[in-house]
Formats: sequence, C-alpha cells, structure tokens
Amino acid sequence: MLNTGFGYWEPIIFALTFLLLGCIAYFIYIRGNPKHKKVGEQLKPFLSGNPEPAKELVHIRGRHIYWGFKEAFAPVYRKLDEMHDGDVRNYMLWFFGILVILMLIFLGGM
Amino acid sequence: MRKGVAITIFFVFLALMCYLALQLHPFGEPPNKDMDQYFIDHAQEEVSANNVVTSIVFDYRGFDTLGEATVLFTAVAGTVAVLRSFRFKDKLAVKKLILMDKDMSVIVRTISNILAPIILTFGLYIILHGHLTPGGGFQGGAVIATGIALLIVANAPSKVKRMISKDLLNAAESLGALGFLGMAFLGLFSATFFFNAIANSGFLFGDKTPLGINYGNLNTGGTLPYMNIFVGIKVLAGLGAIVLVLYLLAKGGEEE
Amino acid sequence: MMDISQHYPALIIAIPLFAAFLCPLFKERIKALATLAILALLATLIFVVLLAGQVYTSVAPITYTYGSSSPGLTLPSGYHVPVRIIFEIDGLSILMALITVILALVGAIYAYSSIKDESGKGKFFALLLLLTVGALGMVLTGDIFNLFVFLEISSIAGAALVAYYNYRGEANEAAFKYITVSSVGGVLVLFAIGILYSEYDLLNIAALGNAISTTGLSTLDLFALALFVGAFAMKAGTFPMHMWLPDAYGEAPAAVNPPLIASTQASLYALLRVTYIMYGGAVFNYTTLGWVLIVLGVFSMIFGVLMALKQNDIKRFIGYTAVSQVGYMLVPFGVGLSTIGDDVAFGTYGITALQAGLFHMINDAIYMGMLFMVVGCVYHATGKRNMEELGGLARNMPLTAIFFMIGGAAVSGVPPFNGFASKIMIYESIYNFHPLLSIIAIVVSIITLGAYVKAFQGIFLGPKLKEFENVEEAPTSMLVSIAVLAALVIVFGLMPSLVVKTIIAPAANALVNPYGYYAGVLGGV
Amino acid sequence: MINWEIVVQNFPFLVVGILMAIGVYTVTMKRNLIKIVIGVEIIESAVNLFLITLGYVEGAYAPIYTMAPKAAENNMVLPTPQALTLTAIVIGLAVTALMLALAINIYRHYGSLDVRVARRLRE
Repeated sequence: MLNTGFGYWEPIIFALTFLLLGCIAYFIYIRGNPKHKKVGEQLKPFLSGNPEPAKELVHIRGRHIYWGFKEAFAPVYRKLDEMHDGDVRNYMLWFFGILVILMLIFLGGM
Repeated sequence: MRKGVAITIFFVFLALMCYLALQLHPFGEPPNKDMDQYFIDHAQEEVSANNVVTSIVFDYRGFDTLGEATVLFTAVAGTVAVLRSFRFKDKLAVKKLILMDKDMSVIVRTISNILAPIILTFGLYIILHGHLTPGGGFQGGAVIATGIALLIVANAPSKVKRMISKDLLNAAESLGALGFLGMAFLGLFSATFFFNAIANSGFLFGDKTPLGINYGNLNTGGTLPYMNIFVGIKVLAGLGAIVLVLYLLAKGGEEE
Repeated sequence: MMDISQHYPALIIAIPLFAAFLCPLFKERIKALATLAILALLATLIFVVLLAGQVYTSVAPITYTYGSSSPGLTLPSGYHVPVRIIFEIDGLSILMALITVILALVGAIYAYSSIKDESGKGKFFALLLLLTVGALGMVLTGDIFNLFVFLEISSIAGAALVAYYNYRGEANEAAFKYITVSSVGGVLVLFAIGILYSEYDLLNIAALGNAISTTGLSTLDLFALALFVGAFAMKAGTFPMHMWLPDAYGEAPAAVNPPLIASTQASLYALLRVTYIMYGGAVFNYTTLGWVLIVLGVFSMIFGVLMALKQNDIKRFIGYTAVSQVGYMLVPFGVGLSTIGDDVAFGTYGITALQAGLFHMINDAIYMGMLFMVVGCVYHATGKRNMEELGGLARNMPLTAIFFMIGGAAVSGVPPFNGFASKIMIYESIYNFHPLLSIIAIVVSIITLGAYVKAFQGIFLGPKLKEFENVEEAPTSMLVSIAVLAALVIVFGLMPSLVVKTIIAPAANALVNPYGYYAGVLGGV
Repeated sequence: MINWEIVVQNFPFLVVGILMAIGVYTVTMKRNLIKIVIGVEIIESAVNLFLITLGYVEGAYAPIYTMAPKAAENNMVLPTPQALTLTAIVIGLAVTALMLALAINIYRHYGSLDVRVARRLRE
C-alpha cells in the first residue's frame, strides 16, 4: 500500500475491482440476445439513404483529431510556432536569456 | 525585435561578467592553496615525477585523463561515423564534392618530406619526457599528428590511401586506449584503480627521483611514462584519423 | 590478494569502457558486437546490483578513491582536504546507476535488429557504450570536474549517435543543434567549477559543500549556482531551453533513445546533487531557488504538452511529451527544496514530494524509453513517421499496438500503471504546497492522455491501408527489449509501495542529508 | 565607486568576461554555421583562459622541478588549473571536430551553411 501522506493507493485492490467489474460486464454481455443476425442490411450504417463510402475514404487521419482544440488555442499556437522556429541561434538566445535572469534573481534575491 | 533582445542580453551578460571579474580574488594572489600545495610538496616522493602537472594529470587526477582520452576516442568515433559514406536519400541534397586527385607542388612535398621526420622525432621526445619537462602524451601525440597531417595534405588522395589506411589508425587508437586502461587496471591488482604501482619499485621507469630541484632522471615516474606512450599512440592515431577522413572527404575520394 | 568487493565502483566504469574501446575492432560484425555490448552491460548490471547491496546496508555513503593506496583512504594521511578523485555513492547515485544500466542494456538488445542494415555498426556500439559510461560516471562521481568530463562524454557520444542516420539531412541538423547547445552548457558548467575552484581550491563535491556551509554564501557562489542551475536545467530539457530535445530525440535511432533519456536524467541528477547537497549545507533562501524550479517545471508541463498535441511526426510527438514529463519532476523537486528550511512542512509533505519526484524520474525513464522504441518499431516496419500517412497498423502489428497502449496509459497516469503511482504522490503532496500546482498537473495529465489517444488513433486504428498490406510485426529482439520495459511498467505500477520503500526512500533520505554526504569524504565533521 | 586598483589588477579576468560576451554575441547573432562553431570555440577559450589565470601566483615559477632556478623552490604557481585546462582543451578539440563534421554533412544535404536554411526541424 502506497501512503501519500494524505491518502493511500493500493493497486492490487484496484486491479481486483477492475477484474470483478469486467466479469460482471462479461456476464451481462453473454446474457444478450443470441438471435441477433450477423448478416444482412442491419449491419450497415444508415446515412440518410445514401450509399456507404469505402472505408479508406472515411479514414480519419491523425491531423484531424482535436481540430477544435487547436482552433481555440490558435493564438497560443501562433506564439509557440514563432518560438520553435528551428533556428539554433534562438536556442542559444533562450538559454542565455534564462541564464541572465537566473543570475539577476540569485544575486538580487538571496 | 530579435536583434534588440539579443543585444540586450549581450550587454547584460557583459555587465554581469565584468561584475564577476571584480568580485574574484586579486589576480596573482589565490586566497587558498591547500590542495595545490599538497601536489607541489608530495608529487616527487609519491609519484616520482619532476613535472607536477603531469603527476596530477596521470596520477592524482588520472581518472579525469581517462575520461579525457575517452572524449577524444568518442569524438574520433563520432566524426568517422558521421562522415561515413552514404547515398543521398532526400531530394533536397544538391552538393556533390568534386574529385581532385592531385599532389600539391614539388616544393611543398619536398619540404614536408624533410620536415616530417624532424616533427616525429620532436613529438617522440615530448612524449617520452612528459614526466620531466613540459609536455606529455597529449601534446606529443598532437605534434606527431601534425607531422602526419603534413604528409597527408601534401599528397594526392590516391597516394594517401595507399600510404595510410583508416583501419590501421582506428586499430592503433583502440590499442592506445586499451593500453591506457590496462595501465589503470594494473593499479587495481595492487591497491586501487589508477594506483601508481610502478613508482619507486625499481622496475623500468621505477627509480626514485631525487627530491627538490634536480637535473631529471628519465628512468622515473612509474606508470606515467607508460601512460604517456599509450596516450601518445592514441592521440596521434585519433587526430590522424580525423585529418585523413576530412581530407579524403574534401578531395572527394572518400572510402567505401 | 585483491578483494574484488571493494572495487565495484571502478569496475562499473571500466567494463563498459573496455568494451567500447574493443568495439571498433569488430567493424561490421553485428553478432559479435551485440554480444560484446550486451555481455559488458550485463556484467555492469551485476556489479551495480552488488554495489547497491553494499550501499543499502551501510550507513555512510560508499567511497572509492582513485589511485590511493586503499579505496577508503579519502584524505591523504595527515592532510585535511581530499586531493584525489573520489567516487561517492549514496542511495540516489545507485538508483540512477541502476536505471541507466537497464536502459542501456535494453537499447543494446533493441539495436541488434534495428541497425542490421546500416553501415558503421562498430562505431555505433562503441558510441552507445560510451554514452552509457558518460551517464554512469555522472551519477557515481563525487568530484565536480570529473562530472563535467563525463557530461561532455555523454553529450558528444549522444550527438554523434543522433546523427547516425547521416543520410537524413534532419539528423545532421538535429545533432548540430544538440552539440552546440550542450557544449555551450558544458563549458558554462566548467566556468562555474572554475569560480568555485578560485574561492576554495577544491574540486570534491563533499569538500566544496562543507567549505560553502562553513564560510557562508558569497557572491561568487551565487554566480556559480546560477550557472549550474541554468546549464543543468537546459541539459535536462526544461522549457524554454528544451528546443533541442524533440529534435535530438526525434532524429536519434530508436535504440539510442533509452540511453539518451538516461543521460538527460543524469543531468537532472546533477541539478539535484548541486542544489540539495553542494549548496544544501549553506544557509540561504531556499524558497527562491525552489520557486525557480517550480516555475520552470510548470512551463515545461503546459507548453510541452500543448506542442505535443499538434505534432504529426510520431517521434517528435513523444519528444514533446518527454519535455512535459520533465516538468512533473521539477515541480516536486522545487516543492521539496522550498520546504527544506521548514521542518513541519517538510515532514508533512516536502519529503513525500521529493520521493514522488524521484519515483517519477525512474518511471519516466522506463516508459519514455519504451514509447520511443515502440514508435521506432513502427518506423522500422513502415519507413514512415508522419501520422498523416500512417493508420490501421494494429492489424499488422498487434503486439506493438498493445505496448504503445501500455506506454501511453503509463505516461498519462492511468491506473494501475507506474505513471499513476508516482503522479498521485505528486498531486497529493504539491496540493499542500499550492493547490494550483496540483490542478495544473492534473489538467496536463488529461491533455497528455488526449494526445496519446490521438497518436494511437493516427498510427494504429482505422481501416487497413493498401500501402501497409505487407507490413510485418517487428523482429523478436526489438519486441523482447520493449517487453522488458513493459514488464517494469506493470510491476512498478502494481507494487509501488515496495519500490518506494526499497530504492526511492534511501535516495530521498540521502538527498536531504548533505552533512552525511560531506562526512562520507571528510570523516566525522 | 569602482575600485580602479582592482580593475587594473584583475584585468585578465575582465578579458575573460569580455571574451565570453563576444562568444555569446557570435553564437546568437552570426548566420554562418562555421561562425557559430567559432563562437563556441571562443567561449571555450575564454573558460580555458579563466582556468589558467586562476592558477597564477605573483612572481612564481612553473611547477616543474627539472633544472628549475633556485628561487622556484616553494614558489610555484598552482598546478591543478594547468591539468584541468589540458583536459578542457582536449574536450574542446573533440567538440570542434564533431561540430565541423556535422556542418560538412549539413552543407552536403542542404547546400548551404546558413542557419536560416538549416531549420527543417521546427514547430
């Protein structure tokens, strides 16, 4: 048992609970309707009567995920892109900038 | 914008450095010399070397020197690995170097042929007298490597390839590094890693050095001269390999 | 005649070094090279474990004096300062050494299949071993200049390995950036060492710490501290000095990533060693220094994960999450440092924060190494590294997909993997210091999970694509090395209390006891 | 306010500081990769110079006993900085060799040594 000072964390109990819940879920799953047909029209998605496009055409690529998040944070991302411009001189400039700030803080504040 | 920030940082940095320089102890008057006084007082009897710096480099702080030799080994391995031949796989690659298989002029070749043996002898002298006079394995190895570099740049790539092979230099470098490590292991069997087992033992290079100012006895120093020799081999082979690889690359005659 | 049990610290450095010097002689013989490297690292691992037994049973740190007439003779008889190079090994050093050797071993096993078709294999294995030697030397040494030498070994070997795929322009570019930044950082460390040397004429960390604590902090010490903190924080990859990290990690061969992570962690170790031990005995304003680390850590967390979310290159993506994980280590270390003057606060949550940070450090090393190797498998199998072009690979590479899932769950703190165990300790201990820090940490964790879901979808899910029809599962040696780390992820996740008690707590206790460290070299001070 | 005596006496340290600042300027402002390598070298040289100046003792002799003048006995400069500088020089050489090799490869791939060209890795 891992004591964090204000609570504890016992992964074994968590794993056992997880297993128990999994067993219950599986139990419910096997109680399902066995007469469900695995063939025929009912497997196809209903797209307002339009034919279903090929799977390759509707594949969602990595770039499309979190489009909304990236749009919402666009100003932040613009700044970050400016900062990560891949110029090795800027890498050094950030480093020396932080170094100078650290020196000023330490000489003034301690 | 960027320029302004850079200039500001430059001036603040400059000011801080000047402030630091004025905070340091007055030049030429170290406030504290506990550790260094020990080296000056004990180097002769403990390490039997007249050159205190060499006794620090190869005995008191010998482990640092192993690290230093390792750095050089790493750099040679890295340079050779980075410059190994490759086929361009990206489209943007445009620059191909032109093959220039030509000797330099007769004057240069004659002079370099005359100078090379003298440089080699001088380098050997520096390596062997490392524990007595200024110098040692690194410096002597570098001197010899300049002699090799002279021979390399004076001749055409095809001739150089016949003269010196990269594999030979690599093997010599590994040998030097392993020998150095072996001398360090020698101490492990008697006391600790890097223990100077040969000093004052009567073996070759194992004589006692006379204390105080003296004329120098080559047969002193314990493991120091051995380490100097191995480091010398390592350095000359390593630097030679770098010069060779860069030269062949520059002339377009890189090895497959 | 010779008692080998005294010489473990020397052998831990000497064996991989010996193997590294031998490697170029084997040239392109991959089997011989891999066997040599793996055997050498296994022997090193055995010695590290044996040394760990000594460290955990002895009260004082284990010392090893190079070149003196006996390993324990730290001071020359009748003299008051140490003059030789001394290895001083306490709980923290041995923890880092263990993780470094394990990561290097895994990398060497992985390399056997992954660099089969490249040239220059002898150099590759030599550099891999040298990178390990550099990281090992950094964590074991008790001499500040020696630490600088090993820092340079690890950064030069690291840069050369990053450029190993030298037919890629980006690899050379990343290596150039890495070596520029890290060599300037290393030189500034040397500058700081020079400043300390000018004042005390000492190079031993314990003796320096003792001298600083007895004479009090001068302006020069503060200059040196600023240089140390800046340089080591940069080498550890904190925002905004992290830009080299995704470049270098992204372009390095996957087999090199685990030892590269170990060398980055070694820089973090050096930061801890300097702040907690070397300046730990002096009376000064710890809160300021603690807040500096906390601010750097919070920035790394937030911006690292934001950059990760928009990445499409699979290796750079994991590099940015590595930046964000560095924040998770710096924040608890900063909290521990801020509370060090306050006994009540330190007893209630400071020490927990410190343990949490150290635990997260090794957890991070394990799952980051694993994730880099997993995406290395994808790159090895498909030759593509853009999420835009990948997809549907779970059908061809089911094991790789499962390993990626385990790694992603661990890094984003999903129970019961090891990431959660250390993160819950971090959340609960830093909440008491400042609730906002804890909230930020949790939110960043959630975004990390989101980012990994994106990557998993982009690489492994979706319909089977035509261009990947013939893609096969990665070779066995690669899968074995990933499985080793996956097993560690699960074991550390299921038995966190055992891990914390056996290896983390001694490290944390060593870190808050600077006087014990000084006494290890100088005797009863 | 400034103690000019100390300024004159510590002039070598001031030179170190100025050299370091010049190195910082070079690595942050110059566009050529080779010049950036030179800038790193300048910073390295400044630190080496710093180490060497630390060991200087007014009026003392080199720490070598071979055929030293009589006055050298018990009056030698500090030997440790010289040993450290030797190590630092070799490390600097190693770094330079590797950086130049990488610059050569960048030139072969990108066809230029301009830092603004050598930034395919960004964002």
